[in-house]
Amino acid sequence: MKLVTAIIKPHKLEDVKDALKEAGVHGLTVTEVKGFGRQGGHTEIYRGAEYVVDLLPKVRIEMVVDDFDAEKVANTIVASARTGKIGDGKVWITPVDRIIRIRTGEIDADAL
Amino acid sequence: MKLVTAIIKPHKLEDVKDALKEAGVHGLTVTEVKGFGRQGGHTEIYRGAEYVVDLLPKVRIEMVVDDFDAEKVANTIVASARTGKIGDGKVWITPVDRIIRIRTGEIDADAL
Amino acid sequence: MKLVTAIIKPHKLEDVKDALKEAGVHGLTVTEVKGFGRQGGHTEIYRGAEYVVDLLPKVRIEMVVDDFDAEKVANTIVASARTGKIGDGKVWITPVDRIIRIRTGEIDADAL
Amino acid sequence: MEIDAGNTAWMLISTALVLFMTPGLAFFYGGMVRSKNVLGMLMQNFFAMGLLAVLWVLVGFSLAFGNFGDGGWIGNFDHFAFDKVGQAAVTLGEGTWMSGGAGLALTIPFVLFAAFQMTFAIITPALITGSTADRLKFKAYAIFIAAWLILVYSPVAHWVFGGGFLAKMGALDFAGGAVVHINAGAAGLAMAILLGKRNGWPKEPMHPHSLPWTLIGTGILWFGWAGFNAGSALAADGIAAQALFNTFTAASAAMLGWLIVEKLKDGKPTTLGAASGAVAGLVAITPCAGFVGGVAPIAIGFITGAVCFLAIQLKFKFGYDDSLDVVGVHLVGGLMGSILLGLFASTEYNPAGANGLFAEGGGLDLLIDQIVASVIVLAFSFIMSLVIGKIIDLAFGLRVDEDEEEQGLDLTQHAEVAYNL
Amino acid sequence: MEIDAGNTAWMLISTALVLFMTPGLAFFYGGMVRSKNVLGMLMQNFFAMGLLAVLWVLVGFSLAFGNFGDGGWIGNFDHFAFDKVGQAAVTLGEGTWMSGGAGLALTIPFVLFAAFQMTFAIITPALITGSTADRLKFKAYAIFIAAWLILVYSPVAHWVFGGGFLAKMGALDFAGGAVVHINAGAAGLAMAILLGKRNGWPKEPMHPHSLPWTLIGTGILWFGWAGFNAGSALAADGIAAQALFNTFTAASAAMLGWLIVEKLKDGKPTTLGAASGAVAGLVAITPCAGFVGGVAPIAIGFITGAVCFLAIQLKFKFGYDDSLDVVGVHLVGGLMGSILLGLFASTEYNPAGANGLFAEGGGLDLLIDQIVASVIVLAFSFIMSLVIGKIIDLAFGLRVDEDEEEQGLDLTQHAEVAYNL
Amino acid sequence: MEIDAGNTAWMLISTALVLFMTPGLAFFYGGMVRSKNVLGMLMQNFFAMGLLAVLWVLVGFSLAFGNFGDGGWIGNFDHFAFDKVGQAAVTLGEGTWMSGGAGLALTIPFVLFAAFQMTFAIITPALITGSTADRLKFKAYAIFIAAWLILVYSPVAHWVFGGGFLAKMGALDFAGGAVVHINAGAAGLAMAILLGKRNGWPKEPMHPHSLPWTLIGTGILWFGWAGFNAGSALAADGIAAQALFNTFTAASAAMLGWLIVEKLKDGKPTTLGAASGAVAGLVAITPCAGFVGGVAPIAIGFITGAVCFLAIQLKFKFGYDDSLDVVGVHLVGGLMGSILLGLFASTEYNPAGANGLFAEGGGLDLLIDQIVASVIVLAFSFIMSLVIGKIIDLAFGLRVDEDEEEQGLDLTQHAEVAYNL
Ligand SMILES: Nc1ncnc2c1ncn2[C@@H]1O[C@H](COP(=O)(O)OP(=O)(O)O)[C@@H](O)[C@H]1O
Ligand SMILES: Nc1ncnc2c1ncn2[C@@H]1O[C@H](COP(=O)(O)OP(=O)(O)O)[C@@H](O)[C@H]1O
Ligand SMILES: Nc1ncnc2c1ncn2[C@@H]1O[C@H](COP(=O)(O)OP(=O)(O)O)[C@@H](O)[C@H]1O
Repeated sequence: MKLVTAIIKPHKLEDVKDALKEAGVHGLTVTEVKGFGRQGGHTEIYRGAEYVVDLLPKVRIEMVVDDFDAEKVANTIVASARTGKIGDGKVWITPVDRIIRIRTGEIDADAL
Repeated sequence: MKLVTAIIKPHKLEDVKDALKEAGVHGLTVTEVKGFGRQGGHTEIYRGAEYVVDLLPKVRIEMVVDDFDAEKVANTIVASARTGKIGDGKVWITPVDRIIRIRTGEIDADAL
Repeated sequence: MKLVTAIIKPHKLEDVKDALKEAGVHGLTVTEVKGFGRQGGHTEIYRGAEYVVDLLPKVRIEMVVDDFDAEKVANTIVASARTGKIGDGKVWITPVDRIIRIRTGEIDADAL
Repeated sequence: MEIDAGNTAWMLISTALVLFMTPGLAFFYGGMVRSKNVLGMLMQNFFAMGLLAVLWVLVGFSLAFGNFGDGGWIGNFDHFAFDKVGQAAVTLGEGTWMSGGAGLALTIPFVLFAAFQMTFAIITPALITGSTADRLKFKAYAIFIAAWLILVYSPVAHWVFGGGFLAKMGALDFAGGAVVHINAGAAGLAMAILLGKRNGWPKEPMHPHSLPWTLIGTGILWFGWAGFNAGSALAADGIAAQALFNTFTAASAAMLGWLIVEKLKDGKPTTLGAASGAVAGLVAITPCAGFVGGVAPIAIGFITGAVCFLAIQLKFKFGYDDSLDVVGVHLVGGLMGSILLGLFASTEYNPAGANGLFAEGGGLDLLIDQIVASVIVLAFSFIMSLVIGKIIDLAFGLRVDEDEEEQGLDLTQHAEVAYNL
Repeated sequence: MEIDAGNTAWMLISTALVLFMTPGLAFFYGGMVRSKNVLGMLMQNFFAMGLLAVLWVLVGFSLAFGNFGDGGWIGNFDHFAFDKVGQAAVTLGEGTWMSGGAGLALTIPFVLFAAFQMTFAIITPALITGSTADRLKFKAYAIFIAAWLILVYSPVAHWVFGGGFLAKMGALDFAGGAVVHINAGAAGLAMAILLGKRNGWPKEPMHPHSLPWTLIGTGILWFGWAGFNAGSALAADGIAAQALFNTFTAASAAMLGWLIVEKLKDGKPTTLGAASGAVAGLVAITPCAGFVGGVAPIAIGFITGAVCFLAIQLKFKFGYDDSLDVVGVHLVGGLMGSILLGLFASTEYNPAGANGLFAEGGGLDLLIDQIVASVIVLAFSFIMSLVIGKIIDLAFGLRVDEDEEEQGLDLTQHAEVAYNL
Repeated sequence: MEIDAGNTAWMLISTALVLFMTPGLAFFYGGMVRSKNVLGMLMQNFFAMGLLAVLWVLVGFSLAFGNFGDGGWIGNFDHFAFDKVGQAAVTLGEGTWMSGGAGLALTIPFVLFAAFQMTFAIITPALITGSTADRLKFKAYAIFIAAWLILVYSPVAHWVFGGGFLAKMGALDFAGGAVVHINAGAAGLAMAILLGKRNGWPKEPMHPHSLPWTLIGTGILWFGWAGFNAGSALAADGIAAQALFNTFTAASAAMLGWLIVEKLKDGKPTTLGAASGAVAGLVAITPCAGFVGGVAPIAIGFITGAVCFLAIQLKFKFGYDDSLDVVGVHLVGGLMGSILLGLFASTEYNPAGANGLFAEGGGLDLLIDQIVASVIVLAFSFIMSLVIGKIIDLAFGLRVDEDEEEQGLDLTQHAEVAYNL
């Protein structure tokens, strides 16, 4: 089992979700996060002072998949989340020992 | 060290937390997330158009535990988070190289 | 590649971010979370009843780094996030198989 | 009588002020529920503005204010669909027992009087939503308030405001301590009992999802109550001025009363306590507003604030889930005001009133009348509400099912979510 | 005439009430946009309160109300910078066709009349912001509303409120069905077409970020509309009372009309529907408020609520992105009200009015006048708005660029974020 | 004098409007603080409505308005516990220097005059909460405002509104430029200095947690200010109308003044700037409202808006943490208004006023009086506030400890959290 985690631009979420569904992913979990990176930030004004805000809204997707699916899923995300502009985000893959479906107690491949 | 991550239904959080406390877990971190899965979604109406919202509110719990505790902790979560209805969520276990307590610099088992 | 995850006190975020930038980290992702731990909680009053709230606001930082940087990064966080008071949080390190930059498709060290 | 422009100006704005109170109430309550139920709460209150205004025009007003001054039980259908509710300033109840046969000579257009009363007919049923929060089906709600307006509010309004039997008996109610607050509070109690507890109550914490909404609702209510109470003078005169002063200071004193007891008992004064205390004071001063003066409003407010803080604990003791404390604040506050009026009323401030126990020349008469009237309204509303609620329950079901309750009213009743921040 | 204190009291508060409507509108709209654009929306509305008040004083009032009662097309510069706009109660349009040469004798200070009209001049252009939401540059907005006030609002106000040619023709418009709602609605349509669709519309869901804001905005609008419509009587009299009653009940009935059709078509009544329906009813009753009575406001409201629910679907059919339904609610609602007035108007309720088709002694005359006036205002506003908008587009660009649209107006136009919760 | 119903109607609603301003202020400030302190801010403002109303009735009113027209320093205890504050329309200050011995003949119930003044006594101390935000103990706050009401507000109100020495000297203050704004602003400065800076200020960004709250607060303040300024005419007459017009347009022009300078200096106009500018204009026009006319309110507003934008930078220069700019907006805005009145006042608009430097027949007299009065009030309030604050600090501590400050006032002072979304 592998855990694929992706940080993407918020407005690409729908596209990525659709692409993943098509690629056969049955479940995933989404978190609203803020990202710091090469993209830099934006400026806010408050009482005449300028503040650089370098944490930008991003969306984090995580999904546990079969070992042999991991690369494919990662590529699907890369393809569907890309705008080509700085700040598109990252995808990473980490090992998973075990996954359990709470409802049934099924494990690993059956739990997905 | 292992990292146990669980996605559960929001209203089971108190039960799971209580069960984990009883099982000897001393610390955990909770995130509000949204989940897509077999559970499907619900319909929202806006200006006469219906939208299927397939991301449902879930809660993500993560806790680092001793290797030999991981299974027990996972089972505790499964037992306490189960409602038997679709959408109950998942628990997965991943390896951890090292954990440090920021306050003291203690590591691994001592850091929990 | 390693994934360094840290749970810290919210008001230390700026300090930690600055320290990490100085230590050469180019990207990271931040999540607002709630933590349960030894710190205990606080009391809220509602309609004459007292409720102990044991989930306290924390910030979760995650960043993928080169293997040989992981320890250094973890130590940087520990040093900059410490207040010495209970509830300072944890840092843990987990293995990463692969990381991809969405914008370019670059992988691993090049993707950071 | 001639129309007086000054009085009319005051009643125009008073009518608008009382109308504005229902959105205020929506937010007062809406802030207290969990975020999955906030639209459900707002919708119930706004919908009351839609449905009840129309029903009032069609039949409610006629049932409440027909047969004006008959000393009886109910109006008639003379004003069905606002028939004969014109722009002239009529005299109501001429030749009846009222004011020695002279009746109530309006100095404002009759249609304005009817519109002012309409805003009362909207907010009174809306008050009940606090006790049924988080679990009442929208459809059942709509039917309930429609039936309740006709079968409970209109008759009770007739008894008191329409020159019915309670008015004739000598009970005083300047702006609706009994008609509005005891009435709605008793209905709230009945409905809380009928509906049963919310899943998880009282173990699971069900904290307010946004206290700032509750506070802005409080601000709007406080502001609008100027129209509610001082508008009930039906003129821009000394009594209206007295009522305004009494209203504002009673709210202030009640906030202090609540917060002091809260601080002593729980260690901290809360913002929800400040809001609830102020509302409790506004409730209590409602029946008294045009009949008392001096420091009486401060006494009435302060006592009621303290008592209502203690009263909201009753639900834990008796086990009914009056979710947002309609009983503790409106029923108890309304009772306090109605009864304290029996002590503090003085003809010094309003010759058309009476003297309470503490006033020079006063005795027990008024106090007894006040208690009797309060009990009658309480009992009538409680029983009628139980009956109406039970019938709706049998016919359509009152309560959402468990899954819906967990998902929340917003999604299940209205297919909406409140926030996408 | 003498100043009447009662009438003046009512007009003072009416002026304040209408001013308060613009913040209400800001939140009505602000709740509906996505959270990245909420400050942009609030700012546009509040800024209208800043810029347009000043322009009104300098030149708008004079263009609208100079040459009062001339039966013509435009005012003059007699009141440039509020010249001769004093505290006395003057008679306007004496010696013109108006009221048989007697003109309009104010019983309130002239400066108060001008201030009351100022609040109309602020909210009318602000209404347009609903159709241009999420993509209009702030700078382009500022120039647009300035030009529109002078070139569109002021002349149209003269035609109707200033005793211009539409008034002389016999068209009725009590408080601005044509001047305010058809006018702003047509401009909204023009601007939506000029600007083009928001990126992603209509595929991508663009749900309201906070319906509670929309509901509190609705509450404020409903409250303030008392001043808008009943204030247009310029006195605290029977007609003002009638207008107030009509206003409130039309809003109620329109909410019911909207919700019933929504429930039938979509299966659930929504809170956004309740809010939109109420506003549609308020729009429709605006031209009628002082000219109808009885149950007519309920009929007008109910029909308009149902029709406007259907009308907001038009944009999907025709493909213009009227983001928050200025066309469906204000243009269609304004047309409904103006035309239904041709049916329901009756001199029974206002001798200075006329009889519509359904009134005793009425015929088709008024109906035809109403239709003609509506079409003229619609066409004028639509064409002028297209021209003004196009010129600004060529000179400065109307629309933010794609990146800015994605980031949101709050950050790109004002360097702020709305929430740090 | 007889009670005039029109004037009474206007003063009833004015009193309600000014009362509504304090919730408005609560949200104006509440939106600007961080989300952990929002309840603390709301509570302080609402609590002022509780505590100060009661103190006003007991003793404040008597200290401010006893010895009316004596040209002196302080009232007396004649009206202790609102003694002799009845429903009749009395004449105040008869036989004193005022109006040549004729005094101030009220045409409204005396109790209404006292209630109107009560709302001023509530909001003035509440204004100070902006400078002490995020770090003042609730208990210390409660004691401070109680003491300040009695020892600072009541005497200053006597000097000016009560016919005391500043009024006799010839200084003008229509609705409280000195009594309310300079007074509260100077106290805010004193308290900001006494309390010291918030931890992290000015390095750490402390952005508003919800600008929409600030905007809705602004809307309520703007609306309520109609009652504040036009209500200070104590009648529904030409001067009230003039004051209303002046108030609204000064706010508008000040918004423009602020935004233009902001745009030039920072590159973007902000919504917080629009809100702050409008409030600055409302502050500046307060002393002038019934004494100027024509385009003077626009000039006063515009200049003040621009100046106040620059003034809020002072705190960075001098290093006091006036958290939400009470000094920059209320002290500076109050000074601007009071002094500009010395230029723009004209008896053309109010025969009971005076002529400023720019008016026909005017000279330097008024300007000098205005400056002297401003300085006296500023100095008195600043010193007294320092003394009162210091004593409370020594006795109970003014400031929460570091941990509490980090956790926020909501949790530590009130055991609540604002949002559970
Ligand atoms: N090393 C990292 N670990 C975790 N998240 C990262 C890392 N680097 C970047 N990110 C996330 O990816 C987002 C995009 O990164 P950025 O450097 O701005 O652009 P790009 O991915 O196009 O090079 C960041 O906002 C952050 O959320
Ligand atoms: N493969 C997955 N990886 C990560 N999270 C998942 C995965 N599958 C499901 N989830 C999470 O678990 C939740 C429940 O899953 P779902 O398929 O709806 O029901 P069930 O777990 O009962 O089969 C989802 O909403 C999602 O948050
Ligand atoms: N085993 C764990 N796994 C994951 N997160 C943890 C764990 N233990 C603690 N945390 C996180 O660290 C935070 C601080 O822990 P706590 O025990 O309160 O203090 P300290 O780290 O100083 O011992 C917690 O609020 C929680 O978010």
